[in-house]
Amino acid sequence: MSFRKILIANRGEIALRVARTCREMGIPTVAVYSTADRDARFAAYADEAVHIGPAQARRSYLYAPAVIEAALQTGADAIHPGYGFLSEDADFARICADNGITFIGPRPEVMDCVGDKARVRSLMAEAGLPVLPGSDGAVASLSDAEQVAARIGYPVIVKAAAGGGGRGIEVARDRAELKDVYRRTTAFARQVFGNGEVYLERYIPVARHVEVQLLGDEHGTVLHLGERDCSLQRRNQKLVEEAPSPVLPDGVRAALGEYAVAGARHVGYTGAGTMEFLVDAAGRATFMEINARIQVEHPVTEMLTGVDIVREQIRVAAGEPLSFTQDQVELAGAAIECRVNAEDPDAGFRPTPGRLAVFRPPGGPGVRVDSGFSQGDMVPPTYDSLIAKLVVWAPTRAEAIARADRALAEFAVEGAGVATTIPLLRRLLAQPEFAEGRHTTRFVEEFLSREAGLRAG
Amino acid sequence: MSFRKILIANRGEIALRVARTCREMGIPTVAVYSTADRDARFAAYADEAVHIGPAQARRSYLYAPAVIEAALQTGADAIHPGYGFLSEDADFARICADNGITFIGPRPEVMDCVGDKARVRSLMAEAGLPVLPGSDGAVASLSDAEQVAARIGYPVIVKAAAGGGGRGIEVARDRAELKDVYRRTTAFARQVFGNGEVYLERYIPVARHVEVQLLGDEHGTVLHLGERDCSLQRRNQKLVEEAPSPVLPDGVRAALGEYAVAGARHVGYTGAGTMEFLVDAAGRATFMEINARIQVEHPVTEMLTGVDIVREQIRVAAGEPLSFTQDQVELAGAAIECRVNAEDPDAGFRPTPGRLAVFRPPGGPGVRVDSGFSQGDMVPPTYDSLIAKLVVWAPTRAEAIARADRALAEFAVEGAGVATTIPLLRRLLAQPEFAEGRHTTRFVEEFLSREAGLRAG
Amino acid sequence: MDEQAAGRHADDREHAAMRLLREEAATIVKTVPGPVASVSLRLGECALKISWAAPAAEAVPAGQIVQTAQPAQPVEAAPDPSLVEVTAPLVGTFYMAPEPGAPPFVEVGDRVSEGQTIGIVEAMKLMNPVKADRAGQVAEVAVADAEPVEYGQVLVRIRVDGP
Amino acid sequence: MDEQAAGRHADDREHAAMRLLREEAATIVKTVPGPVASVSLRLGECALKISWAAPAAEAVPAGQIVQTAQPAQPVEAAPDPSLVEVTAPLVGTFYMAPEPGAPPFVEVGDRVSEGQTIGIVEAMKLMNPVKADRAGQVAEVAVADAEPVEYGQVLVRIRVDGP
Repeated sequence: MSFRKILIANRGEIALRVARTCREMGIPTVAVYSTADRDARFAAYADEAVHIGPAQARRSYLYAPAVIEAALQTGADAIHPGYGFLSEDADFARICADNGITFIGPRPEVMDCVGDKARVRSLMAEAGLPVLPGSDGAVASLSDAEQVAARIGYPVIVKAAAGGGGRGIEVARDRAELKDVYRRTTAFARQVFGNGEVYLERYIPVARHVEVQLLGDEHGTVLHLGERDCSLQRRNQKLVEEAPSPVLPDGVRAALGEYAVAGARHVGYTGAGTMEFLVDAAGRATFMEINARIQVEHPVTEMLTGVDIVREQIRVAAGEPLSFTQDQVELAGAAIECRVNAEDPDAGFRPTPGRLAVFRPPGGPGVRVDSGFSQGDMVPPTYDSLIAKLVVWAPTRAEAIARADRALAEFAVEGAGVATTIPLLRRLLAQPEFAEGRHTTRFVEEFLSREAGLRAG
Repeated sequence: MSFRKILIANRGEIALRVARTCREMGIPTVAVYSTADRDARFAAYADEAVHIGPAQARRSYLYAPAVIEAALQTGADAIHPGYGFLSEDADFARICADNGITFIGPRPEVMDCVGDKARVRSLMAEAGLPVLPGSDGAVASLSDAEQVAARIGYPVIVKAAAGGGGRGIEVARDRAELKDVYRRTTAFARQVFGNGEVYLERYIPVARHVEVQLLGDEHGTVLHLGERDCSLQRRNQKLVEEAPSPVLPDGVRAALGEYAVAGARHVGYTGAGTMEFLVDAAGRATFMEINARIQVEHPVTEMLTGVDIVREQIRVAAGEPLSFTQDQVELAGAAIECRVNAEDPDAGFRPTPGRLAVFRPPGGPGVRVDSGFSQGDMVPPTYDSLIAKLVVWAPTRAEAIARADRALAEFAVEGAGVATTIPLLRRLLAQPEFAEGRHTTRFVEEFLSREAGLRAG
Repeated sequence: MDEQAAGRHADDREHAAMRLLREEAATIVKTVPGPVASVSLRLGECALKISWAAPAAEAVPAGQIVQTAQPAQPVEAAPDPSLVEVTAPLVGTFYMAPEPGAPPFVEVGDRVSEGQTIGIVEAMKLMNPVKADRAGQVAEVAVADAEPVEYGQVLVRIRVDGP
Repeated sequence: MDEQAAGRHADDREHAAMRLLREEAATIVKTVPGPVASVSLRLGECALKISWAAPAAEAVPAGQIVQTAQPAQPVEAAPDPSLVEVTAPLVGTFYMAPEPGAPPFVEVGDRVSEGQTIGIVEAMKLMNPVKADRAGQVAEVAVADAEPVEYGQVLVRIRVDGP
């Protein structure tokens, strides 16, 4: 069986991305859009489009009743949530089920479980995955947190149990700091995530962010598509992602894949997901969290494996088996994704919305561009500033870096008031630390202060 | 060693294609352009650009002294000829050598040899390749042609020895027709190619056009990158090319690869080239000709193998060995190229030059676009009507067809007076004959008359 | 006021008027999609003309706005200013009556007061009453009973009471 | 105030108004995407018209600026119609003289007749004489001796004899 019609509960490039695969599968699509997106490309691309609310996401893309009503009105029997918005909302998945609509994602119980970062940490330890020394689940109070910190040693990292995407996380170097950090993170978590619980882990200052792409079906198959290295990030916001990781020893690479599959099996994971690991300077990996959705950077893995991850998500949600086995997964060459944001790195990464007077994406060999925009479109100030994902593939990492630079140089984006991350991305790719794969998650900040120093000096 | 600077003696998408790889290799480029191309994207893309002549190709892109002077002026030590224009001109290759410039292509003697279609046919037979019954080299006179035809049986096909690209070819069904055909083809060949020699072969009315991609270096390595099936063509002009061929039995596939390598070795072939075969309804392959240049449709093979053919051409021309061995060549999945031409299929494929008010190429997974144009550019009436090559890859042929259709539907090209082959390409891909791989080189014409019949009726 | 100052004053006024026109142009250009083909401003009696290029056969956003002096009147699509729209506050199903068989909340010709319920939009089994923003007379009920509506879709038009 | 000063004053005002229009044009052109096809300003009652290269239009965005104020003056540097250019007929090296050390074919100030050789472009060791199309006086030799030239590059400018 497959779906009659899929509603895409998202916007921008990921809405277009999902609609493209639906078209290739012959499944009609419904877009939902806010007033700010009434002229957006993704809304025009879908077979039908429903205006679900005003610009504010709370009243449109995050407003479950509007999305469900749109699905019921148009006769959509499945909803693809993309990333962000309602994608990790187990309650929304339940409402879908209550209305006879398939939510394209893991089962709600599994979403609940992996959404509680403190709980999933314990579950993964149970499944044999390495986790950092830390609290057993959430800490009950400041004194509880102080006891855990005293046991595991400072510095510690305090994380919101309901957090994600790098928000609600702070480091405490000593007991005095922990007091403030505990207060801030619990307050932040309560306010932003509606759940004030936090947990503690030992803090590894210099590390790499490596994540494994998972796929599971309802027939008991769980497999992985290798890892992505997302160490080039600024304030937990990824700028560049690549595969394979340039620093992972082969033994660790194989182990991460096995860990990811074991952990996913342990919680009964189905659909697409990502298991995040931290890899320290000595090559030791520890489990961080599970992201129960398609990731922004999934095309990196698609370029390396040839697998259409969205297609597999849809197949699995429709009850079909995955279309290949672990043995058939081949990881060939090297892929790099660069996030082109409408932001001004010279002005504290301030978003720079505006009309794209010129928008000319690169082409030629080994280049893929996923963007929700085309020339003449308006980048609204309302949502995130991602305007395009440039993904390149080449037989070797060095060739992929050269190709990424070539393609970034070709990428023309112009508009009154519009600045992009393209020049910064080119400078980052040109650094010897990146070429040699020596960069950690702190590299971008180091690089930016080095540049600022040069300018000041 | 590598080159200091490469002059690209071509225009449009292939000039841009070559410049992209040069950039990735860190080699500066020189574009040469005619007056008609002064605002063309390829000219702006190169590091330097030299205006070499007026719009007429004869006085610019085909005018060797202008190209050589441009190379000497800019200090280019190599010339990439692309396809068409001077790419198969052995004399030009000799002039390059005389001026201390490396011609990126086979040695001039080899170009001479494969450029004589009658002679290369004999050479390939000598190397053990199957050739169709026909004349031994060129025929000396009409009576000679009649004798050959009587021996091999009608219908026969008469081909210009110096021809190529489907021009200077005619079929004769009997002796009466042969008289006219002989006169026309020799006259045409004398006029167009400056050499009136023709040769004869048995004519196979229903066949597939399959070609093998070759690469050879100066260290004795010759290898192949599998075949392309170019059976979807109209009047010998290819519309759609794909790999692998959907009809080739595995035994024939392997044999073609071996034939191609054996034939190339026999003539000492270096660089990139293509060996063309005709495959009849029974799956029997016979040698047709060798194209001593990069082909328009080379990206099909690049998508399937991950090899950058232009990069290998440049390496080989610089005396380096090929960067991989035959064993390392993996042919994965299926790739399809669609030629988007500024032509009106409803008006006898009349070229429709004009300004591209809208030019929005498709994106997303498995899509590559090679085009010399961007939005706002002028398609000049002076040259061929190719405005973009859309190439898709997917794990299976059925998925690749669905992806090609999706991407063609996304491809927006608009402009006053501009029509494209996009709607026709979509209709062709949707035919059961194509889906089932049953189409021969005559299919497009059959399809067009079927459509015309429907309209008339 | 001396001549020079008068001249400056006139300049300032022209400046301001021109800025106004330009801002109008910018606003209109931003709100209507598609490539602009031409913009013309005039100060004399205050005019502004913008033409959009028609990229294709698609319905051309023929956003032509002409303002001509004293009582500035938008000519194009001049929606009757005395008509106000009551739009759907969310996606759902529009109901004209509180329950099946009951008389409708409002009918064409009815007078409504500010805050009066003119219909219901049901979403996820929740009944959301839709109220009139302004007092006036119901000129049109734009959606049939039990019809699906999108966010912002016009449900009812009310002819508001004159000033 | 005498007449001349009044005239100057009026000129200044016009100048200022024109500057205003020009600035407006620049602002609008910056805010709207796409290649501008034409800009026209008027002073009469202050008008400004900008056209963007319509997708339909074949015309190259020729950035034409037309000012129609009283003393109508083209702003674009209009090439002197009495000057004609002699351009390189092919890519090569330009030589001013038939051989090293010889006097040049022409120098600034020389009179040339139609068909007279003004220089040589050497390409692939072939010497291609370049001839004057028109008779007149050499106003400029634009390329130095033994310099590389592109196709169409201006070699010499000749002030042609009046009509």
